[in-house]
Amino acid sequence: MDRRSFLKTTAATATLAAVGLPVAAADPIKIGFIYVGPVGDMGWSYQHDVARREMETALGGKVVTSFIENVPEGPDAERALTQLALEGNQLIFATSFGFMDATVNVAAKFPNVKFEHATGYKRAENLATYDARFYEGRAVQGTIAGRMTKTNKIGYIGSFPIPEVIQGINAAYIHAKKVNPDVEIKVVWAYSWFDPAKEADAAAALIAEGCDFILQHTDSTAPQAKAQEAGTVFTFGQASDMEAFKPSPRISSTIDNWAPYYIKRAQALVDGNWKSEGTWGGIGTGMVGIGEITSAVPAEVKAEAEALIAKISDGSYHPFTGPLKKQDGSDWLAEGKTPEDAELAGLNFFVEGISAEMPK
Amino acid sequence: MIGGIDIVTLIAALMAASTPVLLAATGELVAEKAGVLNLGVEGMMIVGAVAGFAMAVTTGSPVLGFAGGALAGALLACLFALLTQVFLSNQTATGLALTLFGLGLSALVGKGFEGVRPPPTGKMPFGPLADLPVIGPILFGHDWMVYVSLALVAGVWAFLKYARLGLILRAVGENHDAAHALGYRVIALRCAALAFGGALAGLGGAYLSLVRVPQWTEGMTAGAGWIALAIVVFASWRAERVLIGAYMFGGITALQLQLQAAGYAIPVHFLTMAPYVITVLVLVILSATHRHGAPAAPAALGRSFHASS
Amino acid sequence: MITLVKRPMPSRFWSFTTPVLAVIATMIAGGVLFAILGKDPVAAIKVIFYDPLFGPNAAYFRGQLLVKAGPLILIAAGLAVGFRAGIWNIGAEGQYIIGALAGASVALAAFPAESHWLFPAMVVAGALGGWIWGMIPAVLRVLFGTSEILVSLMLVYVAQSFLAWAAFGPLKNPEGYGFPGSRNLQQYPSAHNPELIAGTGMHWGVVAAFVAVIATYVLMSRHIAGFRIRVAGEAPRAARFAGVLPAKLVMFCLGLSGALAGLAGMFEVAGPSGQITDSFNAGYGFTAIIVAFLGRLNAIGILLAGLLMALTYIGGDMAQLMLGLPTAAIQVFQGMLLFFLLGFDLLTQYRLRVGKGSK
Amino acid sequence: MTGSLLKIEGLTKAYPGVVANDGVGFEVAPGKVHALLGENGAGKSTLVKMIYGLVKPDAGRMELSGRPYTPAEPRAARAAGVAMVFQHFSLFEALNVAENVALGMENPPPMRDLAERIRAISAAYGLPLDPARIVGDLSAGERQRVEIIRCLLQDPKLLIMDEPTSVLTPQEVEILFHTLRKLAAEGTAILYISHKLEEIRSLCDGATILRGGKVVASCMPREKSARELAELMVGGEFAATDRAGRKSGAVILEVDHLNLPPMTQFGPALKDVCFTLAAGEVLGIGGVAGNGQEELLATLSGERPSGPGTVSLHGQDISDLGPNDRRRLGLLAAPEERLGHAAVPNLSLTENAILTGTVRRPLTRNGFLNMGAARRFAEEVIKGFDVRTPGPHVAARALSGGNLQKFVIGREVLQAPEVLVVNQPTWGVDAAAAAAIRQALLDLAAKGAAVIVISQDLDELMEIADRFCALNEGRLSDPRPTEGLTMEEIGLMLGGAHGMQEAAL
Repeated sequence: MDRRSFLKTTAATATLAAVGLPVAAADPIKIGFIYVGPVGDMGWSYQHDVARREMETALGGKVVTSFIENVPEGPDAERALTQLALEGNQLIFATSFGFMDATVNVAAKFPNVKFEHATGYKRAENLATYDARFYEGRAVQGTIAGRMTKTNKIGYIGSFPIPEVIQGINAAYIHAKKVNPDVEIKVVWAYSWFDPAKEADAAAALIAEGCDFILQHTDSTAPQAKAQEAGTVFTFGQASDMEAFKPSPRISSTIDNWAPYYIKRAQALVDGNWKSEGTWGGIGTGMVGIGEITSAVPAEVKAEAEALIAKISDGSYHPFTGPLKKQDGSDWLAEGKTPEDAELAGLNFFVEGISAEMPK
Repeated sequence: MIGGIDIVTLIAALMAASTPVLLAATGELVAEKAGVLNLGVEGMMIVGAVAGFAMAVTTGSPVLGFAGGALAGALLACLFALLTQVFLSNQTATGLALTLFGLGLSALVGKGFEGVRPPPTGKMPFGPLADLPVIGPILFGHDWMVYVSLALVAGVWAFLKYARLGLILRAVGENHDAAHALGYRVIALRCAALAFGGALAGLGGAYLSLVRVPQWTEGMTAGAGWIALAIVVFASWRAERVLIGAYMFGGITALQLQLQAAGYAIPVHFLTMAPYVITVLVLVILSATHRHGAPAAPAALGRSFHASS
Repeated sequence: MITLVKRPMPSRFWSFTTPVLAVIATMIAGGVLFAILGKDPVAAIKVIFYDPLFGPNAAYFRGQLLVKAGPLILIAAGLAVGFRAGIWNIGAEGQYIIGALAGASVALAAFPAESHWLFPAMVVAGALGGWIWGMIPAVLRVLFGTSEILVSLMLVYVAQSFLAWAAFGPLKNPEGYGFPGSRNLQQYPSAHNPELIAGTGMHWGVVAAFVAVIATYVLMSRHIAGFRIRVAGEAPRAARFAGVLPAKLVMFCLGLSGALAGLAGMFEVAGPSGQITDSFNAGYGFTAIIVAFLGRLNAIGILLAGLLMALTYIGGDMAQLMLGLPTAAIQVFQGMLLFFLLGFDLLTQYRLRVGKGSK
Repeated sequence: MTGSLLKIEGLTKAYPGVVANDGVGFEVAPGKVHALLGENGAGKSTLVKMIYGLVKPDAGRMELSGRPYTPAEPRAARAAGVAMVFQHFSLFEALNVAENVALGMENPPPMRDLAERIRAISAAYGLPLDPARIVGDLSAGERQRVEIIRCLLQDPKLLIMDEPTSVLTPQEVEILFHTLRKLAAEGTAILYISHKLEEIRSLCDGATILRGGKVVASCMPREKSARELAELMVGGEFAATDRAGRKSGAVILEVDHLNLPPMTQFGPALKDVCFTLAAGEVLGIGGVAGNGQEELLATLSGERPSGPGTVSLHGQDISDLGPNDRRRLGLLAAPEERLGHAAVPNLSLTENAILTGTVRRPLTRNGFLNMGAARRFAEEVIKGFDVRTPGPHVAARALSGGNLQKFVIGREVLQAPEVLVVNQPTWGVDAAAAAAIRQALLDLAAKGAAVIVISQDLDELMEIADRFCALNEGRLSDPRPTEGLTMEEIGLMLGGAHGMQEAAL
C-alpha cells in the first residue's frame, strides 16, 4: 500500500463519516472501533483495522465505520467509547482487554447501542465478547517445531504471563513433546506487546541458549530478523502473516483474522438479530488463520501439520486433551478429557514438563 | 559460559543492542557539554528512525538512509535550538514538547512504510577474523554502523579533550557570559552542538529501524531516548563513560533476557529499575565528592543565554 | 536585523496577548498541515476547538474536559510552585504512579470492608506516597547537592518498574482470570472516587485541582511564604537575606509537588481509571510540566492551560472520529501549539527591535 | 616609536535612557600607563568595551598605530594587539589554567607548549602559576594572574585593565604594579581603569577623567593631589556631613571570638573576630574587597548562623537566629550587592519593600501580604530618600544603581533599626546621593542607633565613622578612634598588621 492510496481511502471514509450522506436508500449503520495501539503497529491493532476495512467492503454501503486509534486504557477509553456512542454508532468494537471495565460502564449508559469487547469476560444485554483460540495455532506450531528442531530446544517469547499467552506456551509444548519426547521449551518474558528492540534481544538470548525455533507472542518482526541473521533458526508469524520473512525463517504463522467475525456481527445488526454472546472462535471459524506453511518445511511434516489443522478445524480434536498434568505433577485432565472454556480462560499454570517457572 | 550464560554472545549482543542509545547519548553529551539540556532525544530519535527508514527504502541504500536519519534528527534539533536559543523558551518544557511533536511527526511520515523491509546493512568484511573464537564475535562480527558509533564516541572524546573547538564548547557550557566576553559566539556554538546531538540521535533512530528491528513501526523507539538521557548523567558527562553506561544499560536488558532464557526465575522488574537506581547512586557519589571541587555537570546546563550588552 | 531588548518589567499586555497569538498561529499552521493531509482545515479546527465546548454533545465533553484536565492541573499547580523557586521536579510522573499505588494499596488491603474512613485514608496514603517519592530527590539535594532534575527523572523509571511489578504481583486481582491489573475500585463503593454530580465530570480529583489552583494562587500572590518562594527563584541570595532556608525550601517544594502529583494519581486510580495496571500512567506527569510552563507558572494560567491541553486531546479524538485525522496529526498539532506558546512567551520579557541593535 | 598607539575621537554610545559615552576622545602612547578615571557609572566600562570590540560605538572613530580601528568582536581586537583583563573575570572554573589561557588566545600553541610558556612567562613577570591547576581552586589574586598571563602571551600592544586591584591584597597590588611597570618599560601601552586615586598617582603617566560619559579633564596624575583628582571626578567639593550631636551610649552589639568557615569555595574564613558596638556609634570597617566583608555582613544579618555566644544583642545571644528574628530584635542589614542580594531585580519596589520589611512594619496579617501597606512603605522610602523612579510598581532592575542603593538603604533606615550593618553603602552612587546616604546613616546614629559601615572607601569611613578597624583575610583589627588616625596607621591596619598591638609594642 503506498502512501497516497492510504490517504485517499481514509479521506474517503472520513468524508462519509463526517457528512453521513445517505448513500443507499436507507442510511448506512454506523459502526465504531477503538484501538489500543496505532493502526500502523503491524500487529494487533493493525489486524483489527484490516478486518474493519474488509467488513466495510463486504457489507457494501450498508455500514460506515470510523475508529479512534492509540487510546490509552482507562478514562480515555471510556471517553472514546462514549464519543463513538454519541456520534451515533450502533455497534462499537472495543479491541483490547484493558478496555473491559470502560466498555462495561459505557454499555450500561447506552442500552440501545451494541458493544463488542475483545478478549474480555464481562458481558451484558448489549455487550458481547469475542476472542480467538490462538492456542490452536500454537498447537500447529508446536508440532512443526517438535518435528524439525535439531537442538531439541524451542524458544518462546512471551509478552505477559496472562492466560492467553500461557495457553499458547502449553499448547506449543504439548504438541512438540508429542512428536519429539526430547524437546525442551525455554520461555522469555518481554513484558511488552510491542518493543522491537527488546524482542530482538530476547530472540538473541534464546538463540544463544541453543534454540533453533523461536515462537513469539509479541507483535514485532524483530525476532524474525534476528532468526534470519542467525541463519539456522525458524520462526512463525504472529498476529499478522509477517510474509516478508517467507519462506524462511518464517515457515508459517498464526494470523488474527477478525474479518469473518466482524462481517457476521455487522450483518446480524443490519438484519436486526444481533444478540449478546461470548464467541471464542478458532481455526474452525476462521478467526485464527494459519499462514502458508512454506517450502522450508519437509513435506511429511507439512502433511502432519495440515492433518492437525483439519482435526482442530472440524472440532474432532481439542489441543488440550487429557491425560495432562500440571507442572507440579498434580493431575489436571484425565484421559480423554478436555477443559471447560471458563477454566481455560483463566489458565495460570504450565503443564508438566515445562521447566521454566511462572513469574511471580 | 558462566551459570548457563554465554558471555561471548552476551557481549556481542549487547554491543549491537546498545548502539542506538550509545549514539543518542553521545550526541546529547555534546549538547549538554555546550550547556543545553535537550529532553527531546526521544523525539529526535524516532524522527531519525522514520526518515532513515524512508530514505533507505526509497533509495535502496542504507548509507543514504543513515544520512537521512542524521539529517532529520539535526533538523528537529534546529527547531529546538531556534526555540530555546533564539526565542529563549524553557529548555525542559521545549524538550518535552519536542518529543511529543517528534512522535506525531514520525507516525505521520511513516504511514505507508509499515510492513516494508529495508535494504540490509552489511557486516564489516573482516573475513576470517570474524571466525576467531571469543574475540571474533565480539570485535569482528558486527555491521559497520557499530564501528561507526564506536568511532564517533572516540571522536567526541578526542574532540572534547584535545580540539580547540571542543575546549570552546566546554567553555560555553561552563560559563556562557565569560565565553561571550571573550568573543565566542555562544548561541551559534550551542546551535551547532544541538544540531550535532540531533544528528546522532537521528542516527541512533535510523539504526533501530534499519538494523536492530529492522522495520518501521510507530513508537518503535519505546523510550530509548530517555535512556540516552539517563546514560549521559550516569556517565557524568564524559564520553568514555557514555560507552560504559550505554553498554551497562543495554547489557542489563540483554542479561535479564538471557537469564530468563537460561531458565532462571528472576525479578524482571527489579532488574529493569537497577540501571536507574545505579545512576542515582552515581549522581549522589559524584555530587558528594565534588562538593569542594569542580562539579561534573556543565555549570551553565539548562540556563538560557542572552547577550545583554 | 532584529534584536531583543530585555524589558525593564515583564509586559502585562503581552502576557495576556501571547497565548492568544500562539493559538491563532497554531490554527494557521495546523490548518496548513490538515490541508496537506487532505482535510478541510476550517472543519478540523472547528472540531478540535469548538465542538467539544459548544458542539452537539458538548454537555458530555465539557465534563470530560474536567476529567482530563483535573490531574494535569493538580500536578502542574504543585510543580509551578517549585519551578518558581528554581526547584525543578521533572519526576511528577513517578510521584503520580507511587501516589496511585499507595492509595490503591490501602483500598485493596481493606477490601471488601466498607467504611467511611477508607476514602480519606486513601487520600492521605496517595499524598504521602507522592510526597515520599518527591522527598527522595529533595533529601539527596539537601545532603549531597545532587541535581533534583536528574534524580527525579530517574525515579520515574524506577516507579514505572515498581508499578509493573505491583500490577503483575501483589496487587493483581485474584478474580481477574490471571490478567494483570488490580481489582477495579469503581466497583468498591468505599474506595470509589465517583462523579459527584452526574454528567459533570466532577470528581474529588477535579475538586482537589480547583482547591490546589486557589490555594497556590493565594500562596504565591498573597502570602509571605509564596513571596519568599518567588524571591528564592528570582534571586537565591536575596531569599537567604529575607530569611529563607534553602534546605527547607527544597523540601517544601519537592514535597508539595510530590504530594499533589501523588494525590492526582490516587484520585485517578480510584475514579476515572479504576484500577492499577502496568500502563496505568498515561504521561500526565510529563504533560503537566508543559501545562505549568504554558500557564506561565501562574495558578490561573495553569487552570487555563490545563483546560486548553485537555481540549486538544478531546478535540483531537473527535477530529479522528469525524474527519479521520490520524492521531499522529493531532500530536503534531499539539506539538506546534506548544512550540508557539513557548516561543511567543519571549515577547513578555523582551522587546523586539527592528533595525540596528545595541551591539 | 613615537606618537600615539591608540587614538580615540568623538566616541559616542547611547543606551535607551542613558548616554554612556558622549564624544569621548583621548590618546595613549606606547610604553605609557594611561589612567581612565571616573566614578562608577561615569562610562569607563562602556568605553573599554568599545575598544575591545564587545560594544559597537554609535559614532566616533578609533585609530590603532595610525590605522583606523573598528573591531567587530573581541577576536578582531585581540588580533590587532589589544588585550583586556576584566573586572569580573571571564574565567571558567571547571577548566584548568592552561585551558583558560588558551581560550583567550587567537592561535594557541599545543597544550604542552602552552603550559611551558605559561610557566616561563609567569615566572618572568613574578606571577607564578601552575598551568595544570583547576581555576575553581585558585584565589582571586591567582585568578587575575591567569587573566594577565592570558594577555601577556599574546604580546599585546595595548593592555586594558578594568579595576584590577579591587580584588587584590596590598601585597598583590605591589606585585601587579611591578609587572605593569615592567611591561610598560618593554613598550606595551596600558590603559588602566580605576577610581582609586592613590594607585593612579603612583602608577600612571597620564589620565583621562570621565564624568557622566564625557571627558572632563586630562592631566598628569602625579602632578595632582588625590583631593584634586577626586574633585575632578565628582565635579565639585564634597558636601560637608553633619556629624555633630552624637553621644556614645551603652553597648548594644557584641561580637565575641567569631570564627566561621568560608561561605563559598573560594571565600575567606572569618577568624576570631571580636568587637563591641555602642548605641549612637558609627563603626567603620575598611579593607580590600574579598577579605571577609560579605562574610561578616552575612553573619551579622543572620544569613549565616555562627557558633553559640559569638553574636549578642543587648546581652542576648542571637548567634543561631535567622535574619527575620534578628530584624525583630532591631538588627538590620543592607548587603553590598544590590541586584540579587539586597533587592530582587525582577520584583517591583513594593515587593522589594516586603523583602525585609515584614518584621518591623505591619506589611502582613497572619502571613498574608498587605499590598496596600507595602506600597505605602515603598512610597515612603522613595520619598524619604529621593529615589528617582516613576513609582513603586517599577521593577528594581529598572532603577539606576544609585537610585536602587538609596532605596535599599532607605528601606532599612526607615524601619528604625537599633543596629544597622551596611556594606558599601555608596558604591556606584553619585556624589550627591552618596552624601545623602551618609547623612542618613549619621542621623540614624544621632537618634541612638548603632551603625556598622563596611566600605572600601577610606575617605567615606574617615568622614562618618567614630571608630575604624580593618578586615584582612578574615581577621578584624582592633577598632581605633578615627580622630587623629593617620594614613600610615590605616595602611598598616589594612595591610594585615592584625590588631595594632604589635605596632604599639
